[in-house]
Amino acid sequence: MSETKEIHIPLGPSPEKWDLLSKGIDPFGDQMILQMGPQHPATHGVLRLELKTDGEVVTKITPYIGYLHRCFEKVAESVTYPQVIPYTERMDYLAGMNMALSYVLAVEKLREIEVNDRVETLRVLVCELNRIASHCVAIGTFALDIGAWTPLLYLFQVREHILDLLEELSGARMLFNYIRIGGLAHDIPTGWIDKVREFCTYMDPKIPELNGLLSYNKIYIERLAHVGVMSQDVALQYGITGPNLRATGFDYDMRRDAPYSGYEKYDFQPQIGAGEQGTPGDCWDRYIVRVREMEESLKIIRQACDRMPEGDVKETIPKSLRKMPEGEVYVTTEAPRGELGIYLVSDGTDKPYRVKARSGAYCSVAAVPAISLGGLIADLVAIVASIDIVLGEVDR
Amino acid sequence: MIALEPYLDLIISVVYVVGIVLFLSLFALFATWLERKVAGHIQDRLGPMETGGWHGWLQPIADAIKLLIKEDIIPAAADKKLFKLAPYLVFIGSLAGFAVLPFAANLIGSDLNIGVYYVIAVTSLVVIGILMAGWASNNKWSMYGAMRSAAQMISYEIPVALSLLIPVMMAGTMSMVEIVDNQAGGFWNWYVFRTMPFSLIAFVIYFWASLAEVNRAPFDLPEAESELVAGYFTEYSGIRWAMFFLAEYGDMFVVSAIAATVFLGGWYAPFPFLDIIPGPIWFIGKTAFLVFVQMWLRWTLPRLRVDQLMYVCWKIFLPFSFANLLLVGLWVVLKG
Amino acid sequence: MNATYKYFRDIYLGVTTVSLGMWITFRHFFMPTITVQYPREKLIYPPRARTELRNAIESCNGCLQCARACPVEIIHIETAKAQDEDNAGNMPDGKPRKLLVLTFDVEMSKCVHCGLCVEVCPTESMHWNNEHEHVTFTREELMRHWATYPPEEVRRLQERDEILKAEKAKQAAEAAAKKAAAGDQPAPKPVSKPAADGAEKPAQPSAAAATPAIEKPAKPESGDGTDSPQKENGKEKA
Amino acid sequence: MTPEEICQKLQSAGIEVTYHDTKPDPFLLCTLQSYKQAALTLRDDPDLAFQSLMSLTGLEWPDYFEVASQLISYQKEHRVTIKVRCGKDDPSVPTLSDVWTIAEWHEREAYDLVGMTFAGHQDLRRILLPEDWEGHPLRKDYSPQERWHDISLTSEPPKTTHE
Repeated sequence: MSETKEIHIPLGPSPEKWDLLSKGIDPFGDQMILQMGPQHPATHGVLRLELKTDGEVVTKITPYIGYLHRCFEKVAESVTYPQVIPYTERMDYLAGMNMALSYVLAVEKLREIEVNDRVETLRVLVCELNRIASHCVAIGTFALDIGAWTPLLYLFQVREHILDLLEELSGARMLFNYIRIGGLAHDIPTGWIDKVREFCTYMDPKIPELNGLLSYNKIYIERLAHVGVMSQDVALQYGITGPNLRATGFDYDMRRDAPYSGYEKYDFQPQIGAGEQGTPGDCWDRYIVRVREMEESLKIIRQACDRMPEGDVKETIPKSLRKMPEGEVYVTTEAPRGELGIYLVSDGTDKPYRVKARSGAYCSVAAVPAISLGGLIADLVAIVASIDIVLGEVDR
Repeated sequence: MIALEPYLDLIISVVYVVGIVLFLSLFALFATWLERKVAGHIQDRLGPMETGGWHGWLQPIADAIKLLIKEDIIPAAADKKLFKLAPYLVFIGSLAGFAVLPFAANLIGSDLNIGVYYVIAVTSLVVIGILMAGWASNNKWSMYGAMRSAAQMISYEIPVALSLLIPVMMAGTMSMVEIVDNQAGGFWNWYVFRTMPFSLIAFVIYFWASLAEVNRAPFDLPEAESELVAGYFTEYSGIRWAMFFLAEYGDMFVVSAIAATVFLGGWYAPFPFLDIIPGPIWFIGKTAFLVFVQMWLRWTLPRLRVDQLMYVCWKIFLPFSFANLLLVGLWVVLKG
Repeated sequence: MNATYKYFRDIYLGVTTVSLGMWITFRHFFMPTITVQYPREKLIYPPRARTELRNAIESCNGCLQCARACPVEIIHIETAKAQDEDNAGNMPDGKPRKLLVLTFDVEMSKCVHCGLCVEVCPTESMHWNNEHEHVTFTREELMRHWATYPPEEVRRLQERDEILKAEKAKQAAEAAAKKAAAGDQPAPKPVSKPAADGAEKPAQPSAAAATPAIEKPAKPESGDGTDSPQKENGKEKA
Repeated sequence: MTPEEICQKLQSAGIEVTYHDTKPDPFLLCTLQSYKQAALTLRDDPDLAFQSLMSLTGLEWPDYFEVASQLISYQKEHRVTIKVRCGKDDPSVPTLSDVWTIAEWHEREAYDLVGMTFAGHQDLRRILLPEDWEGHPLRKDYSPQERWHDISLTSEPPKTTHE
């Protein structure tokens, strides 16, 4: 962990440095280089931030990523179209459904497959369930980084409920491989919808409890308000999407403004940050947007349960994906950590020619230096937690 | 037969010291178990359940054995002498506080007439050990932890001392035993309730500031695991690490015991008729309750930032303690 | 005034929100816990749970579909054509068995539990066994061998299969030659294709099988699958 | 606006760009000279207003390298893909990092994985792979190096039963 470079302590100032010193500028670079990560409790996996610190004040940040690079794009070129799906889910392993959905929609668009209403509704349902599960981890680890342990465990209970539901549906708890090209792997088991409804009623009091325990806790607000303010300009320059973009007060949600998979049929309100406790776009806004998004997802889940149409979920699964039409397609969906864009190029064979995954977290990491300079180390920890990165998605 | 008479004091002292060290170790072991149980149940978990049958009560012993037989790693670049010395210094600082804790009227290491003053002085020794550990580790995170710890502990000494002054002023003595004796006869005589609301405020300030003194959440910045990995004991392992751990829990006991002594009536029961239960049980019970509250707080609250920590100390606790002191002083004078 | 108001409001908020938080955690202190004490209590897995792969070898027809569907290529299958002398028996659906499954190895240590192999299996011999407690000390132990043939038998069948293949290739070549003789444009493709197919497969087993060393592994270690490759490696070096 | 209209708009501004109506997503192809100008126009023209760069991908084709960028305008609610191609002998493309900051990282990734360079890029280092990695993995003729420092990169074939 410790950096081998020595702290540079010059014996005496040279004349030009003396000049600077007399003007009140510190000429020595009397600063410490600090390696935060790759294995650091607050970097959510294996992110390395090289910091230059002046006391506790961070004056320079250089992020290094790639410690979890698993060559998704290379692997995707060497396996067939359906075989890519398990790999997509390993990008953002906290939201496998959302990852797979993006890829599957891309292939379906390429192959011109129209899925029926039941498939769309079920996809929305599982994606929203997974979004809640993902936000639970995001918020929980955020609280953990700020020093509050207990909310993490409470939120993991919620997540556990969701994972149980998804396990019953798909057979796995995290890497579902449930959404398939042209349909779904299984139809729902009997009584599953009722269990989802039960979960909704279970979930309802959890969010006020979280708000009491954490969101409006004075210490928590003090730690997050006015910290790591991301302006809309910065967000757009860095291609920030999803909850981080909405937290800056930018009212854009793909699910409402560019609906896919039938999201236009649901009534929900994208949540935007308003600077309630501080400045718009600060850490607290990024936090509360996620909390409120869970409530909105719950609304969507209820509606999806109510409108669950009849149909065959395997109806449109193509018999063979040997021959794909040539062409290219770019599909984005609203994943919990920003838009996941899949740029898929097909050369007509059974394997993709090129798959590029544009992940929200990648852009968020890139924006860390822009929003956290001049803060304290503790602020940096809060910021890294607030942009909610999953290194699997960053490095792919 | 050798005349024991001249050595009796010495023998009693030695026995007492050995007893205190044993008590401290046992308490720290028990406290780690309690901490995990409290954390577990607050988080809807069970905590340790396996070792020893009933609710994993032997878990701390297993942990202690594990720590004892672990490899003691000293970093190559560390300042070896200081590195080895630091944990003992921290431990001694915590242990020395026990000398004046009145477990009962006659169960006290030494009834100094400046008992309160002694405790404040001696618990400050810990900061030297921590600073030493952070420096000697030659690790930047440790260094940060040590610096934070030094800043925090020295700042919080002041509200702690000012709050302790209030019962001292009311009792007119610094001797622990006398302070407790002044609170005899039911909980309404305890100093925490004597001059409502001033002494209550003093008690609250003391309790919170003492959390910072012992580096407990929400003031656990020196060992903030999400920021500084493990703060000043990042590089420690095995028995030396256990020393820090022991000292932390010992400190928790000491500060809680002082609160119990000067504010909560020490070894006296809340109602006079309950005084048939021996004093040490009341004393340890009150202390353990305060330790529990410390744990409860830890598993509830997020951590403050360095500047906010200083803000709380200098801008909230300090003015309130001063005002408190002034008003209580006035009260004492008026009462005559 | 404003700053003073903020100062006291901050203190007020601090005290109330901290108390609220403590009240919430205090309530949880007395709530029933959710811990499942694992080795003693166990959760029930849903029927679809993807746990560990198992192949019911008696109903496996060796179609290789699972090996092709696997995204991580952990299923290794070798088959040989069934002959009358084998008494291969019937498949569970009553049809005669066409392929003998000589090797059916699954590297469970690399399995990603995606379930694609289970879905494509036409005979439903590939399935999840609803067991997940397979802890081992080595990775080799996680290699699941579902085929039941002893090694010497496998070698014999492989050899026989190669001979059959070579014969077939020969016949095909002769037929092609005849065709070529009959027509004037010879078609090189049908000749080269089976030849290439045949050349690819026998290359490695025949090297091992043709040498007299075949007796050696057969005598001391009967059916020890893990040792024999080492033997062969050593032999190659020598 | 549809991509076709965007293309006409660019052409009317005197920028050399062609419209390719591929299926399912069309794209605009810029020349190396017009690429930067096109990007600036796309960002700054009030009718186009592409505020954000969503994705930038490097591709290798048999004869040339290609960079495909997906842009989005939240204000006008349209998206477009622009592409530029460069020869294999001189795989250099003008950078977009001074147009959209995030292009810096996307271009680093394209450099790292595909091996094209970006003229004018301030900080063109590898991003996902280690600094001293050999080769660019997303090239079609890539084969991984055998060792990296002391780590063997070739995996042993698994031991199956009868081998």
